[in-house]
Amino acid sequence: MTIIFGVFLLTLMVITALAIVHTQHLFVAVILSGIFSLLMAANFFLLDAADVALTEAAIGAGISTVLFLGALTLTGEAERYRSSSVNRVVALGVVAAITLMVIYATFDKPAFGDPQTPVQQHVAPWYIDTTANDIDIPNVVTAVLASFRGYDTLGEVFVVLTAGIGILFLFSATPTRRKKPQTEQESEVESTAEIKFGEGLRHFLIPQVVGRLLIPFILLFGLYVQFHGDYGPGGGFQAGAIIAAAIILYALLEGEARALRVIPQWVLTGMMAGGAILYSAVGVVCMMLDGNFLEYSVLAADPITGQHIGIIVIEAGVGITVTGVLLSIFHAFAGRRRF
Amino acid sequence: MIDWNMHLPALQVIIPMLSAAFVLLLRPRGLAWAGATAASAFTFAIAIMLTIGVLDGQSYVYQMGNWPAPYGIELGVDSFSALVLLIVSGASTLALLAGRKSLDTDIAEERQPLFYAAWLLALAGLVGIPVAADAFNIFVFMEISSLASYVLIAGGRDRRALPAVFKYLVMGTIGATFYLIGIGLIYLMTGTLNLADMELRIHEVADQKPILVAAGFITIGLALKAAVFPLHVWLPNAYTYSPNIVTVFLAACATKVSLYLLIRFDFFVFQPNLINHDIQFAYFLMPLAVLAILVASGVALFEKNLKRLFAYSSVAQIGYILLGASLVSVAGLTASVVHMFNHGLAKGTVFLAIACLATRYTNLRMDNIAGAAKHMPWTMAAFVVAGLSLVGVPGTAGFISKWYLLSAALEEGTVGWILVAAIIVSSLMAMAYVWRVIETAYFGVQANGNEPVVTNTQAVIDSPREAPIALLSVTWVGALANIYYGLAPSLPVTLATNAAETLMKVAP
Amino acid sequence: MYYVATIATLITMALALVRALQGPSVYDRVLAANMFGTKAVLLFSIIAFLYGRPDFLDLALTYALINFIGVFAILEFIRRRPNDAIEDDVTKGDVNDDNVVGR
Amino acid sequence: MALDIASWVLLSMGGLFVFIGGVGVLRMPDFYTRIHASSLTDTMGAILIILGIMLQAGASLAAIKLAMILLFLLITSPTATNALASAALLAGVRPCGTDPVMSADKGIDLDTNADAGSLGEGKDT
Amino acid sequence: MELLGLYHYWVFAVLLMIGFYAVISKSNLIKKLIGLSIFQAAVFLLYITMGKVAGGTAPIIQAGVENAVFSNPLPQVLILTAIVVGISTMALGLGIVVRIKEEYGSIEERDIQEIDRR
Repeated sequence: MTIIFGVFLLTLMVITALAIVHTQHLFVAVILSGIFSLLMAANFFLLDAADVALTEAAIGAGISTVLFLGALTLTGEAERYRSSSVNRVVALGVVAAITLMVIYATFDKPAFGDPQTPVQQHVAPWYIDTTANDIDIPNVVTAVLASFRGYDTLGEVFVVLTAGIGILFLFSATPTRRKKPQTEQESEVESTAEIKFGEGLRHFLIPQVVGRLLIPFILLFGLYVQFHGDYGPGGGFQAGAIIAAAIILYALLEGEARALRVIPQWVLTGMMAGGAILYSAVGVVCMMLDGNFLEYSVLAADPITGQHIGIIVIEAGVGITVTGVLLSIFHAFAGRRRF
Repeated sequence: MIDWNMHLPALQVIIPMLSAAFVLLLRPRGLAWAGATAASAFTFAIAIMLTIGVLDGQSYVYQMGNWPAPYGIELGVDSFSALVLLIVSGASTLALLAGRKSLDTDIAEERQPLFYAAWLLALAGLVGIPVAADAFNIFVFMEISSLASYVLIAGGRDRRALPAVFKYLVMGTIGATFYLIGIGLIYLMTGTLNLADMELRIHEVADQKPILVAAGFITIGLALKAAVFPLHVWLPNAYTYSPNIVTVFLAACATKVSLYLLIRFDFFVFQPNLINHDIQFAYFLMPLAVLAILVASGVALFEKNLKRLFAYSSVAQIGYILLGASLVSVAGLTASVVHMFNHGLAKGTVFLAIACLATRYTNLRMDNIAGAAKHMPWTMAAFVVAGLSLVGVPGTAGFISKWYLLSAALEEGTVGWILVAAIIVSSLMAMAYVWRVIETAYFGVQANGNEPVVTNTQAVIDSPREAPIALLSVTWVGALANIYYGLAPSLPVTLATNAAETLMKVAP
Repeated sequence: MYYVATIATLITMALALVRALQGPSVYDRVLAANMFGTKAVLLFSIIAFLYGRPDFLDLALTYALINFIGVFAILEFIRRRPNDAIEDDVTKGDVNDDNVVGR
Repeated sequence: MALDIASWVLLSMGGLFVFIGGVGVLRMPDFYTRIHASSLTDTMGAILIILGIMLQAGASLAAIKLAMILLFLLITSPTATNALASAALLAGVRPCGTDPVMSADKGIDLDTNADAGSLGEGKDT
Repeated sequence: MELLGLYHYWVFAVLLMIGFYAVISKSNLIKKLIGLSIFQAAVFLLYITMGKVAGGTAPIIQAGVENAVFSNPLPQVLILTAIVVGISTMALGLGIVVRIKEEYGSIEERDIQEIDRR
């Protein structure tokens, strides 16, 4: 039965994707891609990937919609050209070739859900057994993420950090066009933009009250996801996204400027770097204690305790960096004026 | 006592990565540059130590978190990766040493910590790939290096840098995603991500369709990243409009790392196991390589902008590297790997010399730099040396690799003669475009009198003096290295021969 | 037992999707997206029980939070954009022909 | 057993409400009636379904979480629709039947969009 | 059931195609990025699908499911990483688009090429 639910959701997903590509209104495309992410998350959930579904829901549907909207505010929201017919033919040709390749590959693929495939037989059982014996936390995904493949996760944190650095770097440039004298009309537009700028939804009473009420709970829930990651779905990435979302909510309600006053940019930059440093520091400490890089077992007398300590600390590092980066990116977009 | 020698592969990556996070926090002017340069130099030192170790016959294998190989992530360094590590960290260090003044003019002071942090992250990503022995880990580091290089290129002063970066971002992401699909299909069939383990297990399923498709996806994805003709369209603009010093760094090593990966994947994982893979590989890549060499050299002949000219020349040189690999022989691979090193050296020096020119000439159009040699004799002399090396004149590093390439091609019989002809024709074309620059710089006369003139309206008036001493001396280090490795090529050749023999599974 | 509710939720999601595709105004689409979100929360909670893993309710909770924030982000976006037109069916308009280029 | 039957009834009723809400959103003539369809049966459907699941969960952490989810939906869903409706009203979307402006509005908008557009682009290039 | 199993892979192929088509053919830069995100999402689906075991459950070993069959945790870990990488790329891409808009006044590839040619 669940497989039929899956098929249904997948079909909805294809329809949504087609609509996203078809519509010429970017705002609509963004809303639809929010729905697309959500369908994706539901599918992941049906396919037993609770952690991934949580991430997709928090990052794909939440944060990325916010970022796209932030960008759309600055760029305008209508697509001006249909793709030209030559372009379309070329694109369809390339795409058809690749699709044929992919479909060709589906034959010979092991059947869906077959437990006898190499994927299920070769490495996976080892992870499940070893997690129970050597790490002793219930969530195997967290164990693989943080310990067995902790180096990947370190790299991932640095990818996020790079994105944060990139956005800050890009937006630290003043547009050259601004230096030119403005026409009267333009400056007028600018001044009205300035009045609107940064005041948030302050004049909407009900959202105000409800939002303020909820923010502490969201933060609390974020912390729960952060530290419950060993036991259930969750962990640093998801928690970072949720905490960032709570503060984004604050910024939406109270306005950009006030949110930045509560957590100024230098704190965010510190968080970006700090989380990454914390993570790598754990690895270096392991080296100092005569282990390999990221070998948490040496952190305590008992290897299992060591693993627990290591995983908690690095997850905290991940959470800090992700929060810092996502908020920096959000502020960079939301605080940018239209030019 | 901790055995640091054992930890070298890990330190190689961690040091630039960790220092990137610290550099981000350095506020005062100049400190960020100093920090980045120190970290980069340290990385270079580790690469040298690793190379010495490899030459001593030591093999480096490192298990992250001490988890055994197919389960945890493994790092490994052999001759091939050691050579790439040398190129990457050396290019980064020299570029940083040279580039302080040049970057100060390109990047405003308050943006510098961000910029240098991105630089170190790009370095970390680029050294992370050759060190890694795990397919997915390679993807992660590929993304670090790509994202960071997008940032670096976007630092260019010209606004055309932005569309160039966007194109690079889109094509780079497609390439990386193709790679990811390929890895996914292989994982589906073998159940492992570790390269060595994959190599062992893949032959059981070698004739199955997903593996063939995976080989295709990985080859195309990496070819996109490596700017193999005709997937090179992102490269010329990205190199042209990025800050000059960034061009030095990226031109010397960014595409090399993707090529390294392409060669490693194809030869290490697929070649010994997939039936007829060598023929498919050769038939697919050899025409592309020859086309790349001829077409890109042809475009370079008519290009007006100096940086763009040499960007196209890079596309042609990538063709040479690929051509060597597509011969699927020890000699061909040796040539290809040696050329990676030599091209990095020559092209890095060329772009350093261009950076020297750029400190005095804001506009790098060909007619604008006419007579530059009169004002900047040392710069132009270094340029001549590097240019000759690029062409492959005897006595320079470029000659060595061309020689290896020619002799490898001659082993191939009839096809070999066509290849030889292509190589010779393109060398002549290279001669022509390098000569065009030299001619303009030495004998050219500015349109209105003898003074350099700026066509760009808002630019400052050019002052025809020599480049800053730091930049110039590093340029000369590069030029002398070109001569040194032309006369005593044992280091790259030994490493390359070892690499080729391991890849082709020939007992040394 | 859970199947009836699951199927009803799935069908409603499809209906909401149709509304989101049809428009006609921006607000209809936002409404549909919001409704889609709340239905997804229900779907997640039901499936968590269907699979016998009540721990996965975290997912539903997360989504309820995110959905709320998403709607506010959209509202803020609508408020901020330069002319708050209720239009959005440029899709069918012929505004986007190639001849708009030259200006 | 009685518990199972009760939760079956609740879940089915909830499913019915949810479905009616969906049909309403699709079939109602204008934005405000759609909001009505959406939010009203939305909350009702959510209450019934989650109560149905809660009966199955018994007294456990899951029940508390379900209660949180329900509370959350009951607070946020009306807030969101309220904000949405007020935004729409401020932007000039008229309830259907009061005025034929809506379709006219759209026509005007399309026109303005054609030359000046919401992008404000014409002046920049 | 056999065909329903392959359905996941086909949807992967179709989504890949849709996303890729948008990236290649669309002139609008933001639309390209949206296409890119669909393209990447398709790959996520491929990985997660191959990790699923029929009758299995999520690899979180809790009371009540100690002896159940667990789906493969490794693809899930990889995709967790890939999702975060994807959003990072997307954010950076959006940043570049915003800067392009500021410098060129347009986010259409065609306009930008036009302006650069002048």
